[in-house]
Amino acid sequence: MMTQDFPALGLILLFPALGVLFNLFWGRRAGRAAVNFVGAGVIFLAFAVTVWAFVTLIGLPPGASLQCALWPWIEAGSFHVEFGLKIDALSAVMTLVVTGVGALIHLYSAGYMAEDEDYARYFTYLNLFAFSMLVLVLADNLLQMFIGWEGVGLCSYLLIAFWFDNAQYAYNGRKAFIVNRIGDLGFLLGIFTIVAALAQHGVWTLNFTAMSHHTVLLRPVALAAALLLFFGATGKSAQIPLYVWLPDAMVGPTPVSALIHAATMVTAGVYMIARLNFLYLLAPTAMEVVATVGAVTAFFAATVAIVQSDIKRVLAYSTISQIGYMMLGVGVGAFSAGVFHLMTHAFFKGLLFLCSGSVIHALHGEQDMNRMGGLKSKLPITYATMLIGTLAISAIPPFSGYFSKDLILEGAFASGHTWLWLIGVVTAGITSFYMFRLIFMTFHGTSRLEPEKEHHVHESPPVMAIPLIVLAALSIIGGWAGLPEWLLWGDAFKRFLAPIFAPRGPFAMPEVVIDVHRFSASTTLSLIALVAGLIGIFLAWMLYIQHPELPERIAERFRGLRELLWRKYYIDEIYDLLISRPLFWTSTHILSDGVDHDLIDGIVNGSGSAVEGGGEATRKIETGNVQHYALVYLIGAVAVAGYYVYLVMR
Amino acid sequence: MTPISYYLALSAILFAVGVAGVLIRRNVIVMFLAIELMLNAVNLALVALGRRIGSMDGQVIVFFVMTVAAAEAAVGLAIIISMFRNRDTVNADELNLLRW
Amino acid sequence: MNQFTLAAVNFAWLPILPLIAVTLGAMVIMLVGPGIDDEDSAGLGLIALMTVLAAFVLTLFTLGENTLSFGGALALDDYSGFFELVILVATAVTIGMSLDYVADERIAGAEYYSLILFAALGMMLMATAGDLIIIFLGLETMSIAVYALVGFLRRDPRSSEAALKYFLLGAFSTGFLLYGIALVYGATGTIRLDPVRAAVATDMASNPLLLMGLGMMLIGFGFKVAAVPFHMWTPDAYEGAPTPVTAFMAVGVKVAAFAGFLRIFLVHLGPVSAQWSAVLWVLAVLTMSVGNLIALVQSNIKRMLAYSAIAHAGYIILGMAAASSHQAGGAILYYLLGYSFTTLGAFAVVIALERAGEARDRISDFRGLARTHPGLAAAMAIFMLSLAGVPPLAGFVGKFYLFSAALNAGLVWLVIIAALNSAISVYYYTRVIVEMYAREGNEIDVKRIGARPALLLSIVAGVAGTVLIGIFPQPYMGASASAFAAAAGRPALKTTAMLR
Amino acid sequence: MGGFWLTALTFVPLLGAFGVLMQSDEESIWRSAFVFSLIPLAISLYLFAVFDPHQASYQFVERYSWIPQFGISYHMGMDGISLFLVILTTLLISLSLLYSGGGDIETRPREFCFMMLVLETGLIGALLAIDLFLFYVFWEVMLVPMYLMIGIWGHGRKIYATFKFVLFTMLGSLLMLVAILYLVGAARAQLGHLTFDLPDLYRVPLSQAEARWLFAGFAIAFAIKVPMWPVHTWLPDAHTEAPTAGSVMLAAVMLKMGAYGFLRFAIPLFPEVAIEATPIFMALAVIGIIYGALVAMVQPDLKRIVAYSSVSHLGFVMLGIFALNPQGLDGAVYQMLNHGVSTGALFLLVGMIYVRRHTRDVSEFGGLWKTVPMFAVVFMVVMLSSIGLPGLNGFVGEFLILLGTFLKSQRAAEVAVLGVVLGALYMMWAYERVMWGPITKAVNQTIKDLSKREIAVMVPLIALMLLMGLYPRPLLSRMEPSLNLLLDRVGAAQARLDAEHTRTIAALAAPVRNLADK
Amino acid sequence: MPIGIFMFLAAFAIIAGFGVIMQRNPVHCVLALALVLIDLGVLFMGLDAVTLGFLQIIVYVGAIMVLFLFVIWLLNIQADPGAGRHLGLKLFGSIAAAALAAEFAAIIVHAPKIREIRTLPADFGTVAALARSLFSDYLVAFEVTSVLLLAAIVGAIALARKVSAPLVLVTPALSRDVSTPASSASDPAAHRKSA
Repeated sequence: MMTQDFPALGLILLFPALGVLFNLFWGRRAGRAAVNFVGAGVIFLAFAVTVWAFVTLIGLPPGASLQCALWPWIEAGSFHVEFGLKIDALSAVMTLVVTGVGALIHLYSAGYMAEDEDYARYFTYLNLFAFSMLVLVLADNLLQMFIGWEGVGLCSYLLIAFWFDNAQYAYNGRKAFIVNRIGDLGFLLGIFTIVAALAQHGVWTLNFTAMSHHTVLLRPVALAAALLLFFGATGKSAQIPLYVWLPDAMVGPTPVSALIHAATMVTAGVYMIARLNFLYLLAPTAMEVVATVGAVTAFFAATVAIVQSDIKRVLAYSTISQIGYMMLGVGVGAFSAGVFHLMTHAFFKGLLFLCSGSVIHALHGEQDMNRMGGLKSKLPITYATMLIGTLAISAIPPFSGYFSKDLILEGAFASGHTWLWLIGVVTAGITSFYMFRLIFMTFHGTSRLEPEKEHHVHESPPVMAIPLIVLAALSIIGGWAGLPEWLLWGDAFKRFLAPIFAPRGPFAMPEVVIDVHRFSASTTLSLIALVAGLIGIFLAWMLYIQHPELPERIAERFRGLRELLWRKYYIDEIYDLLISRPLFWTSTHILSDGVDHDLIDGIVNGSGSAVEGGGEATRKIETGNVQHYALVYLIGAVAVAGYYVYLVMR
Repeated sequence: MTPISYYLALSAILFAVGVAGVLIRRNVIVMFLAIELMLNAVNLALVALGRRIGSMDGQVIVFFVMTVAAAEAAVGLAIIISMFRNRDTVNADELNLLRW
Repeated sequence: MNQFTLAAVNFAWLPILPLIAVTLGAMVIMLVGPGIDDEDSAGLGLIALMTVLAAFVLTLFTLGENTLSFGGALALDDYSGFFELVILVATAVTIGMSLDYVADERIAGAEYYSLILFAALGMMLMATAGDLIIIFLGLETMSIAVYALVGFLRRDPRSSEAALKYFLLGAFSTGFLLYGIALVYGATGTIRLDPVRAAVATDMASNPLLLMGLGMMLIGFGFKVAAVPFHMWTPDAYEGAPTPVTAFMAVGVKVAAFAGFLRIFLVHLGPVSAQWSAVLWVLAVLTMSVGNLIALVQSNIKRMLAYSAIAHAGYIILGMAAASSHQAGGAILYYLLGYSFTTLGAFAVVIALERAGEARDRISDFRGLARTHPGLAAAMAIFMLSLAGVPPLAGFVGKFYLFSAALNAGLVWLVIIAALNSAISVYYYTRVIVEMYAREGNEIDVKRIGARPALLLSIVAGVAGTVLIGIFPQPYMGASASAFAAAAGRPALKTTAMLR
Repeated sequence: MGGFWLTALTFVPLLGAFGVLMQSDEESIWRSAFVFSLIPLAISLYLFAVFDPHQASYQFVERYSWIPQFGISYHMGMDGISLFLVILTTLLISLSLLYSGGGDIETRPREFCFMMLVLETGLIGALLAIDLFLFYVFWEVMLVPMYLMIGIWGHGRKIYATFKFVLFTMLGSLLMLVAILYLVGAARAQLGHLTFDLPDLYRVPLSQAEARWLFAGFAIAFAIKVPMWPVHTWLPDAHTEAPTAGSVMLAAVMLKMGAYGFLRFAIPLFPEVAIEATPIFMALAVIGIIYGALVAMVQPDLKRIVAYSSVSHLGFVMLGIFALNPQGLDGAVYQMLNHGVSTGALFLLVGMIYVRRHTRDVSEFGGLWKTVPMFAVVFMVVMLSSIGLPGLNGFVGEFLILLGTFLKSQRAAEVAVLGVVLGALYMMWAYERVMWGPITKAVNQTIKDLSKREIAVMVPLIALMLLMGLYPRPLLSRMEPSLNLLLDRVGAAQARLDAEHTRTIAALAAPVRNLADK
Repeated sequence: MPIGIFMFLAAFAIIAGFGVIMQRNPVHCVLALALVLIDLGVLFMGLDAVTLGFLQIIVYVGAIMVLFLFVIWLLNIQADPGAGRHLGLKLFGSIAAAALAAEFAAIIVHAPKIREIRTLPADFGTVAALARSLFSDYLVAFEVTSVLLLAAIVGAIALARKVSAPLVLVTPALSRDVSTPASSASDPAAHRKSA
């Protein structure tokens, strides 16, 4: 496959980096306008360069890539890693999403943060995030990807805790980082496993392309490595068991939730698996795990979303759920479907978050849907765009979500994972239910606003509205890149990505191919999913428009279930009970007090006082009585003489 | 004739008696006397051993020991007097300002 | 044979000139002293100092000699020269730190300085002795003078108590030493050291008289060098004695005792070293351990230094136990050299703190010294570090040399015990430093050190010695080794003239 | 054997120390001390520039006879391992002096500068000495000023801390002294002459039992210095009570002497034993990593947190060393430097905060970012470096160590990697409690942000963190040849052990085979 | 010396020796020691050390013991005060002393049975023989004793004089001794001085 040097790739990173520096050092002095301009501008510039690269890439034969070698990084013994950037079909899609959606959200932020004093810090973080995410995406090797991987985690941490004077927010930020770090252990160990396996045969590389040429060597460790890396992905992409941080991450500014916790960062896990498809394809069991975890997460998160009343939390659980879909997609081998959903999700979930941000902005920080309602007329643009987003996520054709989710479900079914497919379908229904529940509770019905907020409700300024509109458009048309093969430019997205997922080496299983002959089956499947979605919408309409009193009664009826869902299956509590508390208790009482203070220092001080006590005891011999001295002397003399008597008698 | 070892045995016994005296008497002057007894026991051994070897060295040493004993007696008794002036006692038990 | 001719005796006068000089000096002081008030005794001290200086110079001239004179009674060689020099330096420093002390405490100067010189003479005799009787007499001369010196603080009951204890135990111990000499004499038929070596080199290894004799001598010398369990007098005597005398005891007496001890055991009883090194092994362990352990809990600096002196005796005995190593002798000599300077310096600092009638000898009296008298504190810190064995000071290099000799002789465990002991010792040495530097303390009024040039000089000498001997050990190690070799290397029977 | 650079490097600070003693007013004391500390810094940077990255053996060698009876010489040399530790030392001494002059040290500045410069001499000397005796001398010399620094300018239970520090280290080093002497004795028996010269001693064949004991002697001394679990408890006390500059020097350079000792002495002198002992040391290192992190987590005192974090980080270093492969060793040395920079910076920051508030109790703070944003940002960067965020220096070291460990022992790496999480946990938790949350104490609203001097202190460190994180090549490439030399020794020892193993197996198998033949 | 006489003298010496350490009155102790010394003097003569035997009686009994008596009277010391106390010390002290004696006995029993020289030089033990040794082989030692005695005198005077008394040191006898340091100071004179 051909690669072409494309030094301008460096610019994609350089612009956000400059943005960081500017905002960090001059942000406060330069003033709000300059910060807004620079902060968002650099991302637009990066987007422009990305488009340039994309166009260049399209002009090249399929499977080609652009690269930009930077400088050598870690070298130790035979191990070496170089910094290098690479854009191929996969990273091109991802980069476009990151810079494109990112640019819009930056723009939106300018409006959203218009009243916040810490605008410079905000844009520093945001630019830093864009930079890190781009490092992740553009990395040509696993370790460099890890820089971005941890970098975005850092930015997530900083941005969740952006309003750090709220102790809870600060805690949530740290929680996100720590949970991510736990996942990163898996990532690191995965890297080690790969390096060790390759090193055994004298191959020292972490470069994606180079690694993909050594699938034979990777095969023995493929399962371990794939699972370890996936563990990393569960952290970053908020899958079971490490998803717990994401709902709490919603305390950050809403554009952050849109950018980081919906559109880009959280999908990094999916991207990584797609990137390492050659590895995953070597380990079918690992794929099964990915798919299962994805499906279960999708379902599980969706059920939790049903009962949430915080508008952003609903979206957060829906994000978890949607990423579960993506995992299901890549897990069953439908990589391009997974990535496709990643892209469409970026559009509609970004949109949904921004819309919710718009609502929150309008209501001065109110996030509880129980205190909303009837905003349809007051926030028309927001309502319209959010509805589009909701339809997209509910997989209603022709909105984008339909195409991507459909491909995933098809893949699941086609690869023989009927149960997973079924879960996916049910989840699709639940998804449309809770999403429309959100719409209805927020925009329809009677207003439950607090009176003094009622008057100040206003539609967002253009700087916020424009991104909404653009994203809404993308949410509609974004899916069309994946039109079925029999339609128009049919399945262009998949063809574009195909060389990336082409099977390599003798052991790899091919990406799931949905063949044309099963078109009818495919259509049936689509219909089933669609129906499930529609049922969801209908139920939502029934419950929240027609019979608004019903939810309460159902909740009363199934109080236990509701409590279970409300408490998110008590996962946080279980983690707290099983891990956090024992850890702290052990550290405090056993390690710090017990081992360190009592045991080791006890031995140390004890031997110290033993020596001192020995001194105290021994000094008592020195009674001051001269005859005692003589006696001691004599005893010594008798002993010495005794020794010689012994020598003589021997 | 008496074997030399008998003299040595006598010397050893007297030495031990002197040693015991140092330990069991409280009066420092008597302790000092016991020490003199020890020295004289050694003198006996020296003379006896010298006799056995047939050299005068032993006797010469005894001569020097006597001188030393005299010198020690002078200084020792002076110290005892000085002590007595300070503390009005010659009891070894009461020498207990310095300890530990 | 009814007559004897003086010509038959080998009079080598030149090498004993230092001894004569010291004797003469003592007598001069004794003669002129009575006319001088106790407050003005510094002049006498200067005479003593001059005497020591003269003796020092004379000793330097004798270096390189290697003769037995007076029929083998005196062994004049580099070994004796080395020790004489050390003893003279110790004496000079002692006198130097006495000048003001003696005047302040109203001590009878004439007697004091002459006794110091007499003691020095005894010490030098021990270093020079070629036979057991000279060693004995030297020891007694030194001891009797020091017994008296310890009791010189007439108004202080502690002083006379210390003197009495020291005296009683010393005399007691003399009995043992003498018994040892008698038995060795009985076994070998001679009291001249060279013939003793010749005799024990033949078939004496299991002679009961010899064994018991050397056992008793071990005990006697063990007392003088303060080896546990014969050490009990040490702390009391050190604490009660006038501080310069304490310094003199800690250095002069100890060095002299080791001079005799080493010459008898390492050199002349060397052939039967298997018979005594095990005892020294045990003594070394006991001495180091007990010394360090008790030093740990002392609150009086003089007493602490006394126990520290005991501990250091333990290290030296460790070196002696390594008799089979060719380095042992040189190592011990070197160690003693470094130890002397350091200990003298430490006591000089203690004296610097004292005022007439008020002994500032508690460790807590040093509190905050670094703030009020940084120079004194720094000097004391250097001494303490050297004693603790911190490089590059003399104490460390000495320990290094000793340990290496002991390891050479295969005494691994002994060295490990010694190392552990050193670690313990670090505690109480650093405690002084902590008091001086880390604690805020009583602002003590110390008589200006600049007004006491002799004392200042003593401290400076201590510092210079401690640092120089440590950083440039080469010449001193060479001197130590060759000095010991001079004693050890002399053919056993090169006595020039003997009657009969 | 010409050259005077290393001597100059070592003894200029000592000269400076006495130069400082001459100064009278406080201003000139600080200034002269700082200037004197810049000279060795300049020299070390010059040496870095002219260092030949392809040469594995010692460079700029100087050798003069010192105590010929013992075969002791003044033999100094610099290789890829010591080079960077020396630069770290010179840099941090300068920064510490610069910082301390800004109000951290209020009493007795003359003595303080004196001690710092003497300490520098000891540290540099110990790093450059090739003669074991010379090494030991410097090794002990550096103890004294540090001990006095804690004792004089320390806080709280400083006396206890001083004694603990001194006794722990002295105990170890005295055992090492015994081992050194024994080794030299063995060398004499083998080579026929006394020598303390390291290259000579490398060639001494020892019996297995001897080698084990000697290794233990060295290893205990170095393990205490590192400090490895469970002989680490002197460190939290010493670190906590020491003045800021003291903590910095302790953490940044002094602890490295232990690890350096393993690299320079314990392992190359007794490679067979080192290989044998690997499981023990790896286990202890891993325990140290986890244990240090867990205990750090629950400390109420900021400095104690940092101190225990050192235990954890040095556990990584030891783990890397005993991986005994290029990745592990490179990582270990690199991590030594990282830890110097990061933890040094952390201690400086804690010192800065202490000067302002006279407390280090975490619960006394909260919401500081509002009042001291610059400080908070700097703290953040330093913290991220300390927890090994990729892109900053800590990651390179940790990654290489873990990789090396993984290649050596998968299980050890699997446990050790938990340290990465725990590291983040305690540091971020502390950061959160100090910098974030609401301002609960009114005093915290009025404290001042970083002064110019403090910024000047922190900027080089932060620059280093970035540089070392993104472009480690100049460092790694210079240390690697020297480390490979070490690995060659270890490899040869491994070969010997393998051969022996084969022989043993053959010997054991022989009767069986004979039996079978019959 | 015939064994019977030896046995008698030995028994006497031992009994007197015990007298030294058992008598409660210090004066009696001194007298008991004097008896031992005289007894030993006789034994010396039996060992062909006639001169020494006489010196023993003259110097020791005549000079040193008298000195002790003077001091006891000067200080007016009565019987031993704490006679009944310190039983432990007494017990262990006696046991240890007995053990020491036993060890010596063991050594003496095992000592090689060298025949003593029966034919001694004609002047063995005479004044002349003693003097010849003293002034040739032991010349240095002899001279040292003079210094030793001098030191003892200085020390004794320094300690024994009254605290505030002015220093009076010079006596004619002493000054003569001082002025001739290297010459032979005859020892009876020295003893007299110390007495």
